[in-house]
Amino acid sequence: MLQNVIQLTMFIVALALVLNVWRLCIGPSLPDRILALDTMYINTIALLVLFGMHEQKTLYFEGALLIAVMGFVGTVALSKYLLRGDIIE
Amino acid sequence: MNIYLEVTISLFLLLGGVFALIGSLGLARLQDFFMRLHGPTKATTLGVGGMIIGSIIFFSATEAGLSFHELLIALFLFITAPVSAHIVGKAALHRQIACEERTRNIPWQRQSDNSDSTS
Amino acid sequence: MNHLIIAPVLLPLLTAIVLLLGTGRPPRIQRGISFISVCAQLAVALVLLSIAAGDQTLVYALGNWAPPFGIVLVLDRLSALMVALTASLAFFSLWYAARGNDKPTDSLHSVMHFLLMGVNGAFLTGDLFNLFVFFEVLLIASYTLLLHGGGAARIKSGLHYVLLNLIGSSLFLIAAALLYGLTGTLNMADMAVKVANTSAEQAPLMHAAALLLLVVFGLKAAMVPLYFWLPRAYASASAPVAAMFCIMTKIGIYAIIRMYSLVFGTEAGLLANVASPWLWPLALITLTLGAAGALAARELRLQIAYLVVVSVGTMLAGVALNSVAALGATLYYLLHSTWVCAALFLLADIIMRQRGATSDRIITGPRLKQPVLLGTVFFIGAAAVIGMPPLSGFIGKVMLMRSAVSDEQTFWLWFLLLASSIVMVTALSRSGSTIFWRTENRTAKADKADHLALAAVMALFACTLALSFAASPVVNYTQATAAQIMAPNNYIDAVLSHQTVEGVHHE
Amino acid sequence: MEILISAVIAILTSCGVYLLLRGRTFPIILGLTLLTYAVNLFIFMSGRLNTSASTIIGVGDQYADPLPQALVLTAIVISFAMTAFVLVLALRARAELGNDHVDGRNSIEEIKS
Amino acid sequence: MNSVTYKKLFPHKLLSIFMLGLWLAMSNSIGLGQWLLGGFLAWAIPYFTQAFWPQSMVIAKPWLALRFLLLVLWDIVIANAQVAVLIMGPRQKLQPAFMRIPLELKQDFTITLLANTISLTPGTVTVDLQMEEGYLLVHGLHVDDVEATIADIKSRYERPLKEIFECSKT
Amino acid sequence: MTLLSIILLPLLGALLPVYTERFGRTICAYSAAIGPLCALGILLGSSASVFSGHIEQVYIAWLPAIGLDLSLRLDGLGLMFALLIVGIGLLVVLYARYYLAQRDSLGKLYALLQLFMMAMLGIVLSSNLLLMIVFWEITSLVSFLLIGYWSDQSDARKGARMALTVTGAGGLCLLAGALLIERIVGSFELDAIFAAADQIKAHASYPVILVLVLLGAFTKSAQFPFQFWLPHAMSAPTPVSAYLHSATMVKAGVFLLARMHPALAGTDGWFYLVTFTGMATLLFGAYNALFKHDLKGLLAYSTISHLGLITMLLGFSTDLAVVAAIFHIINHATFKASLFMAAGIIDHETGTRDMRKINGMWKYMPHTALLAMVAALAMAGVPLLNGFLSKEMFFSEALHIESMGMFSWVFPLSATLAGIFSVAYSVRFIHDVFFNGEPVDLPKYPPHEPPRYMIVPVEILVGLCLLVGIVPNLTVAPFLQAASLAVLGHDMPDYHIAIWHGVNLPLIMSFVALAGGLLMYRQRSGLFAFYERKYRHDEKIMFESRVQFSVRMAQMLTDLIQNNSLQRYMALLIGAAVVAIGYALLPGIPWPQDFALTALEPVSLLAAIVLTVGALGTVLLHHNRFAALLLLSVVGLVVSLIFVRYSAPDLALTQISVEVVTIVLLMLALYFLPQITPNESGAKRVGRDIILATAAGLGMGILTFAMLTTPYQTLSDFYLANSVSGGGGANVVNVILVDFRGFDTLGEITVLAIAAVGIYAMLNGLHLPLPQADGDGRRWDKEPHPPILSVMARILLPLAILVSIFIFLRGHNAPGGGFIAGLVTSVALILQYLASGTLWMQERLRWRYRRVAVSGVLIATLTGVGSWFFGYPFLTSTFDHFHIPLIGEIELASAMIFDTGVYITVVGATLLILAHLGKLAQTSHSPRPPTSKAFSGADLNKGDD
Ligand code: NA
Ligand code: NA
Repeated sequence: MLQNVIQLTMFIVALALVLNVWRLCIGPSLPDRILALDTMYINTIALLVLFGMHEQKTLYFEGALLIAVMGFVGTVALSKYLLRGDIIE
Repeated sequence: MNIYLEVTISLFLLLGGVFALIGSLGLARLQDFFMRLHGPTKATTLGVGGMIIGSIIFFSATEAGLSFHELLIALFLFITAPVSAHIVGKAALHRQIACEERTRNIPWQRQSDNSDSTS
Repeated sequence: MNHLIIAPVLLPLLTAIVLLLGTGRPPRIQRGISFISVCAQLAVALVLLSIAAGDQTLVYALGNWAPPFGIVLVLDRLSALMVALTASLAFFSLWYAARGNDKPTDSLHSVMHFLLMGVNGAFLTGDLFNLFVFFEVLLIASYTLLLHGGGAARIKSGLHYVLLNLIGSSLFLIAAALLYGLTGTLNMADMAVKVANTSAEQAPLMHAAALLLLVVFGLKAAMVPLYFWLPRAYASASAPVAAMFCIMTKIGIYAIIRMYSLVFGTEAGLLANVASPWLWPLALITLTLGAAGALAARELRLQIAYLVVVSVGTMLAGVALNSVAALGATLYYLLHSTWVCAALFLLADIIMRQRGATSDRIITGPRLKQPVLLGTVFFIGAAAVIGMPPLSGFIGKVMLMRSAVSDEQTFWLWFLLLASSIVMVTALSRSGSTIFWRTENRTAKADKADHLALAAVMALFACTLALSFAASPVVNYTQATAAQIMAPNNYIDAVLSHQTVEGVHHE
Repeated sequence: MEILISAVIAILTSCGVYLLLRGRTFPIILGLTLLTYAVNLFIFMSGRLNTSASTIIGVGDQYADPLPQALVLTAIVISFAMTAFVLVLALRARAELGNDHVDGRNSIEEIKS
Repeated sequence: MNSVTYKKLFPHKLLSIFMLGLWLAMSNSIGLGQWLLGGFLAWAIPYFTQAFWPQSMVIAKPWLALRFLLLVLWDIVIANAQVAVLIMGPRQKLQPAFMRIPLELKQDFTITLLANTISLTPGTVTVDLQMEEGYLLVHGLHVDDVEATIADIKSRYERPLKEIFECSKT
Repeated sequence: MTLLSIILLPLLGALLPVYTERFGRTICAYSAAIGPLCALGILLGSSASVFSGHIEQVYIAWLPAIGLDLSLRLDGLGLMFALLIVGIGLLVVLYARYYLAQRDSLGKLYALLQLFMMAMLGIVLSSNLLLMIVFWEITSLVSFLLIGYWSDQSDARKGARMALTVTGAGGLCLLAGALLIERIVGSFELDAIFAAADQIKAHASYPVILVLVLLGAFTKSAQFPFQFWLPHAMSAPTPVSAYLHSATMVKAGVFLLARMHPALAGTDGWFYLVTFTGMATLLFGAYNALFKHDLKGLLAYSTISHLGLITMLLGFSTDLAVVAAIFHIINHATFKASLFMAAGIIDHETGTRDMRKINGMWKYMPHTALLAMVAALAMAGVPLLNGFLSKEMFFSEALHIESMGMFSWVFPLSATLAGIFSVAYSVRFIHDVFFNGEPVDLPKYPPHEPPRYMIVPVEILVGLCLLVGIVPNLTVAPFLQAASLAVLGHDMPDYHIAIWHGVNLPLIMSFVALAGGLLMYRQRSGLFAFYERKYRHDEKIMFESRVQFSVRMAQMLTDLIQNNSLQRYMALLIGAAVVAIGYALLPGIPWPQDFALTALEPVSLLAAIVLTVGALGTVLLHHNRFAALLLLSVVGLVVSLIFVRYSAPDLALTQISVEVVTIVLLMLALYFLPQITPNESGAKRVGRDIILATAAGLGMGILTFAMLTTPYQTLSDFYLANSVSGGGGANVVNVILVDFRGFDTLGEITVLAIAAVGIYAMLNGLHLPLPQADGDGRRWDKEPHPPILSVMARILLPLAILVSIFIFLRGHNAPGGGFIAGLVTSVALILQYLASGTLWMQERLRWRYRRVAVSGVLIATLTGVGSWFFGYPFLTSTFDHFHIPLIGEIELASAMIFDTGVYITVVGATLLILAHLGKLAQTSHSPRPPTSKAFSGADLNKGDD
């Protein structure tokens, strides 16, 4: 059962990703797109966590952790670009 | 793994998945940026949190001993999610992105409808 | 186990590191370190050359992992020759650069040594992916060197050069991955064995990989239709860099020779000689377009750059002929064209400095400060590069012409070689007579050329003269090299039977 | 899945190549990045599709081919270095040539005049 | 060892403890080796990065802090459900509003904590902080009464934070 | 060795004058003469043995591999030519001493002349055809310098180029011919070639060989239609003309004909080609010579005509014709050299060479006049002078050729006609210069006799004309005999050189020529007018315009192909790759036969859709650069998911970290670039690009699919088996990186370090306009460092570093390693830059990133070098397990040190790139007033300046 639930949840999260990318494409504003991307990062983390359970391996933990860190930095940089242009001042 | 554990994990996972989907749905269907900002910031983050709890239980049950390291991911997420939301929101504010008309106290329209202003 | 084989890679690497860590030291010290290192590299290269002349193929297993599992360096006649050529070129380029052509000093010298590391690594490695890595090392160094000194022309041509080569690197990766995906190995000797046993189903994929590699190496070698980056890039590079770059096209040629003799050579079964049908016509077109470009050039350095293209066409034609005689001739010609073109680039720099604002444009300009001396040197260089007797270019061309076998080969090769020669005569006599003879009634305000810089140029030309008058030993070496290349089994046996040092990695 | 992966690589390549053929530095760099993804996936695929495997000894009982992975890692690092370089070069070109066209000309301007 | 050198040697005790816990969690092991290594890192990293984070935070009331933490977690979970309903419900019914929340807090760190808390708890996101004018700009997804919401936030989150971090000494 | 010294002596002589020039002109001349004098001595010394039929030979190996050796021979032909070359050369040395103006460098002239002499001697003494070609081309090269001696004159430069191009091209044809001969004979040695003469003539490629060799000879000897370079070579100083166009350069061609006579002559092809070329040249030269107003022009065309005569004789190929040809070579050399010298004297003394100005010189310089007149009469073929003798032989041979059947009369007829013209121009030379009234407008007036010694060479040569003309048997006979022997290969035919053979047809032809010539000269005014009308084209202009035309064509071609458009170059490169794949897969794409495809997973399908949207979105939105950047990130994210899906967590980690760093980098750059990509591709371009892109994608897709479905055998079992036991790590990918293939990694971090160094250099002094507003014209936010961000970033720093250390330490056994750890550290520090700014960071982090990066490479390298001390190859790793009480087992591996090097390099390089790029705004200037529209779409229309 658990495997099926995991697969189902993965599918749900993947669906969420599709919704995110849709928002990313249509925008309309740049902050919208950044937000969509940030959400994608978070959903990807979910996907990795689920995948680890699916494979019964803890190998994907570092990946998820890193996506959390990197997604944050990416979002900050992108937003700062809209605010200041010069992201490192 | 016993069935109760499996059900617990499944619940956490499904709940998390639903929250994640709702967050993304909000992002997809709400009308203006600032409204859309709420979905991912909370629902999605919480959704991932739920899945992580599920994962912790799962690995603690399958591997020898407790497995807490996924908690770290949740920690990072909960630290960073509000900051991300803040900085994106700030950018949107700066760009004065069109809001739904019914939004009250739109900062860059302060001059026109000061009546409703707080403070 | 002879650690000397890896010295051509490590010496320049450590030199570059030392130079960068010593940033801020006076240029004198930086130049000194750089020059001592390049002398040491030259000495090492000559020792390696003499070792390789013993017809023994030496293998150096990095990390003590036996081939085909680890990366190997392989020293045979060909790699030794190329390493020695590189060292000699570096010696003269850095000598010239050290006479004030190297500002900012630290970055030029260090990156030049990085380049040497990459070039030597590419020549020595026996591993396809490692070849890619060294290609990247030398490319990134070459990008930096090309832009050395700045200015719009360099930036523009540099942008083209960099972007094209980035695509080239991607293609290399695709080809290497494909070959790995089919043969399951990256060791070139091992790959040769596997390729030779390819099944008919796999052959088309292998063929695709082989031709992709040809595109990659063709881009490096500046073969038509991939030569576009070369003329402007060489013409705009600073003199010591342009001189050093004369080895760059040869890396492509080396890779073509190595790959299409060892892995896709005559003994490659279904994939035997897959490159030859392409190489031959493309080489001849390269030759033709290079000659046309030399005639058309409006600047001296651009003209020399097109002469490089001509030499590329000539060498590729020799490779395409695919015989010991032709390959021997090609290797001889390779030495010749590298030295001569490098010397001409350095000379062009001296000329250009004396002409002031007229620079190297082939128009009337002020009289040179040392017209007779520079004119004489230019004349000899021009005669050599055209292939006028008794200089090395002539010897190389005659050897190459003699190696044509079929009537069709003979006709096209001879016709185009001779026609391009006469076009080059016309082109260089025009540029030479304009620059040295058709002068304004005033002498340039510039200083005389630096004695030692001039000496570097003359010494480089002296190498060409030595190549002409002491041709016999060189020809013997290149012919023996060609024979070794055409019998790849020696190489394969040497690599695959290599014994690692006992004691480590053995349980 | 083989077809899907092939299609993904094909799409990445096509998009990358199309952008590479643009005239301005920035889209070209985007194209280069896309092409790099395609190439990295291609190298990766030279180890074939390995699900439920790992390259860590002791984890699981199936092992994927680790070599292509190591090659991709090297390729990623190198292409990162190259991207950084070409990006700064693009800036330098913008400064020296006055615009961001790869040939140093502003074609709209040329068409107008 | 005087207090200055002590403070220099152990700049963020709380952080150090937190990091040790993190290390053990990350390595998924509580062997002695991990304690030693984690302990070393928990000391060394704050020590070497202290220039980046000069002012140390001091928790005046640890129990209050714990209570606050649980409160926030509770709020996150419960109110998230509300937001979920809001998102899924009819869009036209939502009544969004911007709110300026005047700040009593003075320190960067506590203001940041407040802002983040506001963002994490449902229905509100901090979109701007104006230090000079001393207010947070918050966007609410569905706000019936702006003034009431502001007051609620101030009492529910700002006050405890002020007590935990800023009301200690000085 | 004496033979070699004959060639080398002038070469030594070439160096001396350059040195001795400073000691005065006379010493310079003496020093120049030493070499040739010695050579002359040696030659004369050897002549006796040559006369006796002995051929002296020398062989020194140079390049036996291709048959190019120093193989020399001194036979009769060589001796005769060598004597002419050295003898006349010596006279020219003496003459030039007085001819050359003070401002011209005598040393340079002597050096070049002697270099030329060396090359000429090489040609005539070579016993190896390839060696002869070597010297042959050297004469072309040196003549270029000699003709261009007065390089400030346009005529000299153009004449020099023309001569070089024509004779150089001929030399290359000759080379091709020689190589073909060698293919048949197997050697370049003349003896071998002569021995294989029949074989050559019977060979299928004989016609080609013949044409190629003749092209060499004809261009050099200025045969029609290649004659045009010679008159323009007259812009050389007269000593040069006297030397090159009497005895040496132009004679090389006829020498070649004589030399190759045994190997190639005797066929119809030879007869027709050589004879008629010679005949055409003979008539063409003679006709034109009459009408030249330039003294040297007249002599030049006369030279062409006489070369035609010699060629024609060699074409006849009869024994006596060959003898006559050789004889005329000698005669022409003597009288033409003296005439050139006389012309030079007149030019020297009057300042002009225009015969319309020069009149009545008899009065001013009777001595010179007398000598010139004698020489001119020799040229006209007047009895008692040497020219007469060989011309009589020519007439006689022309009468004897009957191989043309009923058309054989053309030979005597053309010979007589040429004789008439020859007499006419010789008479003109005498009458128009020395008589014909008073000089007109001379630049130097009054002219007088030249310095005494300047005229000595003329005297000697004219003396020779007379001596040979009067007592041929006492003077030239032995030389002639020896030379003929060398050419014919057998003893001289029975012939008799005499002034008086009785009244025969040749004598009558001579008288017709004499009378006709005089008559023609009387009627010159009408002829001149006719000539002026009919014949006005200048070969120099034609040649130059042809060269110009080919240069323009080359430029058009080059500009057409090489249009400096990167878009085209890219398209070609990608097109080449597509063609490569397409061509290889043409015979059939290997579809899987019995391969079980893996099942399609829904989640993967969704991920693929996301990736596709991302990729296509990047393309479709690429005009909006920032949006494209966001979509690109999506692609990167999905790619890392693919890595995860297919069991490559290390790759996913790397991909995701590099991705973010790259995005940050792209944004740092984008700030300074236009925010919008203009829509500048036309529909055609877009169509082409779409086709190319589709083809490339299709190719890659097919390759991927074919590869995925092809079984393969890999080395990887070895890595899996040895990773723990041999490399000490469970993470095989990491062990490959730091151990099995650590050398790759060393190269890779070197690339990173070099990139950092290069970027550092590029950023140095880079000034970019600072945009004051974003793409929509909005001013930037006033707050550079949002406090919430700064606070959180600082909290995250220690945590992130903790994570990076964790990833580093675990890397050998779990996903991670030095590279990823380095990126995490860098990103943590970059976050500080983002949140708090460069200045803030500079106060806290005083690293010099370039040094850091380089140090990392150094550490990695030294780790590798360390294994030498244990007797192992570079980069051999070692590891061991240590058991420590209470803690347990600890593994220490040298590879960890290597990985530390990687870590440090990554941190240093990444931070260098990002931090320095971030600092760019501080170092850049702001050239524009901060208007809100400053850096927006308008930027593209206005162009930046
Ligand atoms: Na006259
Ligand atoms: Na900045």
